[in-house]
Amino acid sequence: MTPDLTVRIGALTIANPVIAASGCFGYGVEYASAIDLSTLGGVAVKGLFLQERDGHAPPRIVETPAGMLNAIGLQGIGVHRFVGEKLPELRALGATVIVNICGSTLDEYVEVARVLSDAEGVAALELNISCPNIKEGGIQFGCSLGGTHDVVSAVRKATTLPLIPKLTPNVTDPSSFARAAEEAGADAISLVNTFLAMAIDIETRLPKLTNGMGGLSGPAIRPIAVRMVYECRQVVKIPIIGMGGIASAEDAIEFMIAGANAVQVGTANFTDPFIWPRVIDGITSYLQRHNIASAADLVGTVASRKPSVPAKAAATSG
Amino acid sequence: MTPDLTVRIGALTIANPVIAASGCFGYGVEYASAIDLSTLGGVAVKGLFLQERDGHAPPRIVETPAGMLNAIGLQGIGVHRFVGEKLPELRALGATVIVNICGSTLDEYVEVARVLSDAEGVAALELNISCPNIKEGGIQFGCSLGGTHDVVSAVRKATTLPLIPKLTPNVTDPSSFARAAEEAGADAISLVNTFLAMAIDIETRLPKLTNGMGGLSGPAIRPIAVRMVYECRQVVKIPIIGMGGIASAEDAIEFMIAGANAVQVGTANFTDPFIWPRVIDGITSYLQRHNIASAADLVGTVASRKPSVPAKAAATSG
Amino acid sequence: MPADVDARVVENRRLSSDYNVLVVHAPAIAAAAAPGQFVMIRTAGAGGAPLLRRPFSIFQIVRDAGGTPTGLSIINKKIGTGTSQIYDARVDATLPVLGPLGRPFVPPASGDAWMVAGGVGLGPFVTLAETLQRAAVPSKLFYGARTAADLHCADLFAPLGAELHLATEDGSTGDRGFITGPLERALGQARGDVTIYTCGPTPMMRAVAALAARFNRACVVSLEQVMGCGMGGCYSCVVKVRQPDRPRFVRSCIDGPVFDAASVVWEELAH
Amino acid sequence: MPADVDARVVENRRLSSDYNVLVVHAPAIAAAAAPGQFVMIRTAGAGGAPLLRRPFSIFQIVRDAGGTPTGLSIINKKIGTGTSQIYDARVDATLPVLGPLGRPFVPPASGDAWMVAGGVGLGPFVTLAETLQRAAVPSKLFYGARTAADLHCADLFAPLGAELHLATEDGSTGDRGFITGPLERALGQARGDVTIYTCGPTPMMRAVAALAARFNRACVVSLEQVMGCGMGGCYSCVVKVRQPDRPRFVRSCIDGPVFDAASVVWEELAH
Ligand SMILES: Cc1cc2nc3c(=O)[nH]c(=O)nc-3n(C[C@H](O)[C@H](O)[C@H](O)COP(=O)(O)OP(=O)(O)OC[C@H]3O[C@@H](n4cnc5c(N)ncnc54)[C@H](O)[C@@H]3O)c2cc1C
Ligand SMILES: Cc1cc2nc3c(=O)[nH]c(=O)nc-3n(C[C@H](O)[C@H](O)[C@H](O)COP(=O)(O)OP(=O)(O)OC[C@H]3O[C@@H](n4cnc5c(N)ncnc54)[C@H](O)[C@@H]3O)c2cc1C
Ligand SMILES: Cc1cc2nc3c(=O)[nH]c(=O)nc-3n(C[C@H](O)[C@H](O)[C@H](O)COP(=O)(O)O)c2cc1C
Ligand SMILES: Cc1cc2nc3c(=O)[nH]c(=O)nc-3n(C[C@H](O)[C@H](O)[C@H](O)COP(=O)(O)O)c2cc1C
Ligand code: FES
Ligand code: FES
Repeated sequence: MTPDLTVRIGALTIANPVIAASGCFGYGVEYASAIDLSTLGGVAVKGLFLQERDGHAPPRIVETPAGMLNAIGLQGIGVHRFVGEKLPELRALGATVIVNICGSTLDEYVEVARVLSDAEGVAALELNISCPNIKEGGIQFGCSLGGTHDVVSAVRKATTLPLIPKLTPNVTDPSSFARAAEEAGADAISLVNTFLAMAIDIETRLPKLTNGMGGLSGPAIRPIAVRMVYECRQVVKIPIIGMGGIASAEDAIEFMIAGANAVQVGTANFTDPFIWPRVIDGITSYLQRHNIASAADLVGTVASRKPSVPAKAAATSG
Repeated sequence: MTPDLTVRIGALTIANPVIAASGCFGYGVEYASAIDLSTLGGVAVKGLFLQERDGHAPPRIVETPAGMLNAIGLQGIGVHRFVGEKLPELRALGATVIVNICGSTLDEYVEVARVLSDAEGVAALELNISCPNIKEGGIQFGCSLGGTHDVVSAVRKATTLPLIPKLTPNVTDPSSFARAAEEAGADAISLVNTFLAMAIDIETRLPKLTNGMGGLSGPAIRPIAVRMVYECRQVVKIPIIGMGGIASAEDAIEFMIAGANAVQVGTANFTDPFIWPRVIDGITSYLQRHNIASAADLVGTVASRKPSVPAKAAATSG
Repeated sequence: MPADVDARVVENRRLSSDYNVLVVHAPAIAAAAAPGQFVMIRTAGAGGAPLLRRPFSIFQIVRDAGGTPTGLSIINKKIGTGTSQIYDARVDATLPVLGPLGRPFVPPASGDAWMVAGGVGLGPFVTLAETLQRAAVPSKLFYGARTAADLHCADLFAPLGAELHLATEDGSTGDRGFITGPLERALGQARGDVTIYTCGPTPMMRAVAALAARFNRACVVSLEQVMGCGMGGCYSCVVKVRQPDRPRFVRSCIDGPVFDAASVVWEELAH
Repeated sequence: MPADVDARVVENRRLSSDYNVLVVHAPAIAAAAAPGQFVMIRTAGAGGAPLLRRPFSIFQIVRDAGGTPTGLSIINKKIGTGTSQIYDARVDATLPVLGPLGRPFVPPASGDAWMVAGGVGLGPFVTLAETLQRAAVPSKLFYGARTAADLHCADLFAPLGAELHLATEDGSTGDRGFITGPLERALGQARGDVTIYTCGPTPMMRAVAALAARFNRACVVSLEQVMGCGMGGCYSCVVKVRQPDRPRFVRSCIDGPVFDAASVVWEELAH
C-alpha cells in the first residue's frame, strides 16, 4: 500500500510534504534542468518585493560549524518581472509555486499580494515577515505580535490565496507569533527563518559578511527549529511547515513527528541539489515500514516521556 | 613584551580571560589531576541550589550537528556541602572560584548568595537566571526583564561579591536583559547559556532526552552567541563574559573582538580537557603578533563595514 | 592523572564485519593503566565530527621487547558513527586518546575471580585476567555471544590461566543459550569464595547480578553509559546507586564504570 | 543538465607542497563538459565538514583508449579547509562531484586567442586550448607565477599548439616580473584580431582587462567568487556587471564564471 503523502494547506492540496525553501532555490527555474519541479510538494521562490532590489554587497555568505550565515539582502527582480518572466515557465514545468513575499511597508505587502493574486499559477503566498526597512520605526513586523497580526490581517483581506506567514526564530516565544498569525487568518505558518548571527575575521577584525550580521541556517540549527515547531504545534490548529537544517528524510520525519505537516529544505539543496527524491521516497518508505497510512497521521505524534519539570525552564538549566 | 591578560570584574581581577564554564567542569576538583586550576582565569562550578538536587533521569545528553543537547537538571550537592567539601580543596588548588547559583525562588537565590558570601574563597557569583521551578508562575526570572531586575537587585543587596548574572539566549533581545542586569547592580554579565532545543528518535518517536527538551551548546551556536555578545556590548559598560562554542584561541579572540572582556569554555572541555593552555597562550601570541598591549585593548574592537541596512532586520531576510 | 595522547594507529585487526581490535601507540596511557579502566577517543581524529569522544575499555596493554608499555588496544563493535570510524580507522592515522580513566577493577581479597562477558563486554577482562594471574587468583571466564563467530579473542585467556566457559545462543560453540546457564551451574557447584566481575549488555549484567545475589556472591559490574566527557565534568553518565541514606545518581565515569552490582538501581539505567 | 556523481578518486598527483592534480572517475560530467566550465565538489566526501561544496575548474578531460570521456581532473591549490582536503584526498575515496556548471568559454569568431593565467588560474585553459586547437584558432598562453617551481603543467600546452610565454616574479623562468609585462609587449606588436581569455588572482585579471581595453582587444575573464551552490539557488556569488540601463549584481555561477571583462565593475568584486 502506498501511503498518502498529500498535505492540505487551506484550499490547496500539495502532492507531498517536501517543499524547496525560499532563497535556496532561486526562482525554481534554475533547477529545472536537474530536477522535475512537478515532483516537489512545492517551490517557494526567492523573496519578492514590489520593485527590483540589488541586495547587499558580497561577501554574502560564510560557513560556520554545521551551518552557514547569509546576508543576501533579498536581491530580487520584483514581483512584476517575476509574474512576467518566471511564472509562465514555472507553470509550464508543473511547479506548485509558493511565492515568498516581502514589503517595506504594510501597503507594499498588500500590493505584492494583490499582484500575485491576479496572476495565473500562484499556489500560495508565504509572507516573509522578517524583512528589512520596515515602516514601524525599524521594528520588524515579525518581532512584534501586533505587527504580525496587522500584516497578516491586511494581506488576508487582499487575497484568497492560501496565506503562510513565515516566522522568525529570533523571539522569546515563537508559538505566540504562531497564534497571532492564526488569529489573523493565516492558512498555515512556516518556520524557522534564519537565526541572526555574526562571524568576525580575527585578522582584520571585520565582520566576515559585508552586511555585518547574517542569518544562520543548516544542520546546526535543527534541534532549535524542531523545538519551535513542537511548541507551535501545541498552540495552533493550522498546518505548520517546518524547516531548519533538514538534510535527509530522517530529518524531515523528525520535524513531522514534532508537529510539522510539511517541511522545507533550504541549505541542504546547496550541498545536494538532487536531494528531493531521496527525501520524498524516504518518507514513503518510513510510513510503509511503520504501517502509517498517510503523512498526516505522523504529524505531531511525538510520544511523551514524563515531563516532570517544565521543559523550557529545565532545559537551559544545565 | 608580554601582553597584560588580566581582566577586572568589579573588585576582582582575574589572571587571564579564560574561564571554565559552569556545568562543564564539575566542581573543578575533578580536573585537578589534569590541569593546574590556578592557571585558569577562573573556574565556574556547576550550578548550586540551597539543597541537594537529583537532576533528571538519563539519557541526559545527545549529540547534534556540531553541538550537543543537555538536560542534566542541575544535579548538585547543595551550597552547604559545596562550602564544606569542595571549596577548601579549590582554595588549596589556587582556583579563582566563581560559583554559579540557582534558586527556585527569589529568597533561595538570596540565601545561596549569603551562604557563599560568608564562606572563604569565593571570588564571584554567577547568577544562573534560567533555572527551573521558579515561583513567579513558571515564568523564568531570566525571560522577564522585571524578573531579571528583581533577582539581581535582591542578590546585590545580599552580597558584596562580584555579581555576574548569566543571560539566556532564548529571548528576542538579550541586550535589554543585559541593560536590566546592569541597572540592577550587576558587576558583569555572562552569556550565552544554552539554546532550548529538542531531538526526537524517529523510530520510537520519543524525545532523545528523558526530559523532552534540552539546551544546545557547542560550535553550532557560536555565530549566534557572538552576535548576542556584540549586541550587549553596544548597550552596557560592565564587563561581558562571552561563551558559546568556543573551542580554540581564535574563537575566544572572536568573542573578545565582538565585545567580551573574558570568555568561558564549556563543551570544548569535554572533547579536549587540556585545551586551557592552548587558548590562553593563543591569546597571548595573537596579542603579541598584533602589537596589542593588553587583552582589554582588544575588547569590542570589531571594525565596521558600512551597515547600510539595520543589521537585525536585514540579516534574517535572506 | 590522565594524559591526552595524539595516538598513532599501529594496527587495525578486523575480526568480523562489525568487530575489530585497534592498536594505538600511547605509552603514557599504557604505563598508567589499571585493569578495567577506559579511554575516551576522538574517533574522527582532531576536529572532526562527531564532536564528543567515545569511551572504550582498555583491552590489551602493548609492550616492547623490554616489557615497557608502548600502547594499548581496544576491542570495538560497530554500532553507530563513532564505532564505525574506529572500525574504519587507517593505520598511521592519529586519534586523540584520553586516559586512563575511571575506577579500576580490584582483585578479590580472597577466593576465586569469575569474569562474565557478553559480546564486546569482553573489553575490560584481558587486563583483569593478567592482574589476577600475577596475583595468583584462580580465575574463570564465562563468555557468551549469539554465535561461535562472535566469540572473539577467547584464546587470549587460557595463557592467562583463566578457565574458559563458552555459550552461544545458537549452540554453535559451548552451551546453547545464554552465558548465565553455565554460570548458574558453576555457582551451584562452587565451594569457596567467588567474586564475579561482569561486563556486557545490560540485561545480561542484570541477570548475572541477580544470580550472584541468589548465590550470595560478591558481584562487580562495569557499566557502559553514554559519556560526554569521561572526567566528571558533565554529569551525563549517571547511574543510580543505593547509598546509606538513599539512592543517588553518581557519575559512572569517575565513580565507576565499576560498581558493586548490589548497589545499582537497575530499573533506572539509561542503557 | 548537470549530474551529481559519486566520483572515485583515480589519481592524486602532488605537484608541490600546495598544488596537486586530482583525477576522478565521472563519465557523465566529462562527456558533457565544455571549456571553462566548473564542478562543485564536496571535498570532505558525503556528509563531512565543511558543509558546502567548493568550485573547481575542469582542468582536463580523461578519455579511455577509444576516446570516450571517463573522468576529469582538477588542478588544486591548498588555501583553506576544502582545498586541503582535495590535496589530501586518497585514491579510491569517493567525492560527490556536481557538474558541469557555468557558462563556458566561446572560441573567438575570428582571429587569435591569447590565454593569460596566474597560478591556479590555469584551471580552465587546458580545455580551452583543446577547443582552440580543434577549431584551428592560433593560440598563446601567458602564464605567470611567483617562481619557476610554481609554474605547473605548462608542458601540457605546447602539444595543444599554444605558444608559451612565461613570467616569474623572481625571474627564475621566463620574464622577471608579472605576466602583464610580456602580454603588454605582445599586444604592442599584434597585428590581427586577438581575443584575450584570463583567469587568476583578481589584481592580475584587472590589470589584464585594463591592458586589453588600452589596446582595444576583446577580453573575457573567468571570475572565482565564493559560491554556495553553483546552480543559481543562493545569490551568494554575485558580481556587479554593467547592463544597458545600470550595473547589477548577477550570479557568477550561472551568468558566469565567464564574463566580458569590460562589463565587470572591478571595484565591487568581493575577492
Ligand atoms: C566505560 C565504557 C567502556 C566501553 N568499552 C567499549 C569497548 O571496549 N568496545 C566497544 O565497542 N564499546 C565500548 N563501549 C561502548 C561504546 O562507547 C559505544 O558503543 C559508543 O560510544 C557508541 O558510539 P557510536 O558513535 O558508534 O554510536 P552513536 O552513533 O552515538 O549511537 C548509536 C546508537 O547506539 C546507542 N548507544 C550509544 N552508546 C551506547 C552505550 N554505551 N550503550 C548502549 N547504547 C548506546 C545510541 O543511543 C544510538 O541509538 C564502552 C562504553 C563505556 C561507557
Ligand atoms: C568557478 C571557480 C573555479 C575555480 N577553480 C579553481 C581551480 O581550478 N583550482 C583551485 O585551486 N581553486 C579554484 N577555485 C577557487 C576555489 O574554489 C577556492 O580556493 C576554494 O573554494 C577555497 O576553499 P577552502 O575550503 O580551501 O578555503 P576556505 O577555508 O573556505 O577559505 C580560506 C580563505 O580563502 C578565502 N577564499 C575562499 N574562496 C576564495 C576565492 N574563490 N577567492 C579568493 N579567496 C577565497 C576565504 O575567504 C578564506 O579567507 C575556483 C573558484 C571558482 C568560483
Ligand atoms: C552538560 C552541560 C551542563 C551545564 N550546566 C550549567 C549550569 O549548571 N549552570 C549554567 O549556568 N550553565 C550550564 N551550562 C551552560 C554552559 O555553562 C554554557 O553556557 C553553554 O554550554 C555554552 O557554552 P559552550 O558552547 O562552550 O558549552 C551547561 C552546559 C552543558 C553542556
Ligand atoms: C542563502 C539563503 C537565502 C534565503 N533567502 C530567503 C528568502 O528570500 N526568504 C525567506 O523567507 N527565507 C530565506 N531564507 C531562509 C530559508 O528559506 C530557511 O528558512 C532557512 O535557511 C532555514 O532552513 P535550512 O536550514 O534548510 O536552510 C534564506 C536562506 C538562505 C540560506
Ligand atoms: S561523562 Fe561527563 S561526568 Fe561522566
Ligand atoms: S553560487 Fe549560489 S547562486 Fe551562484
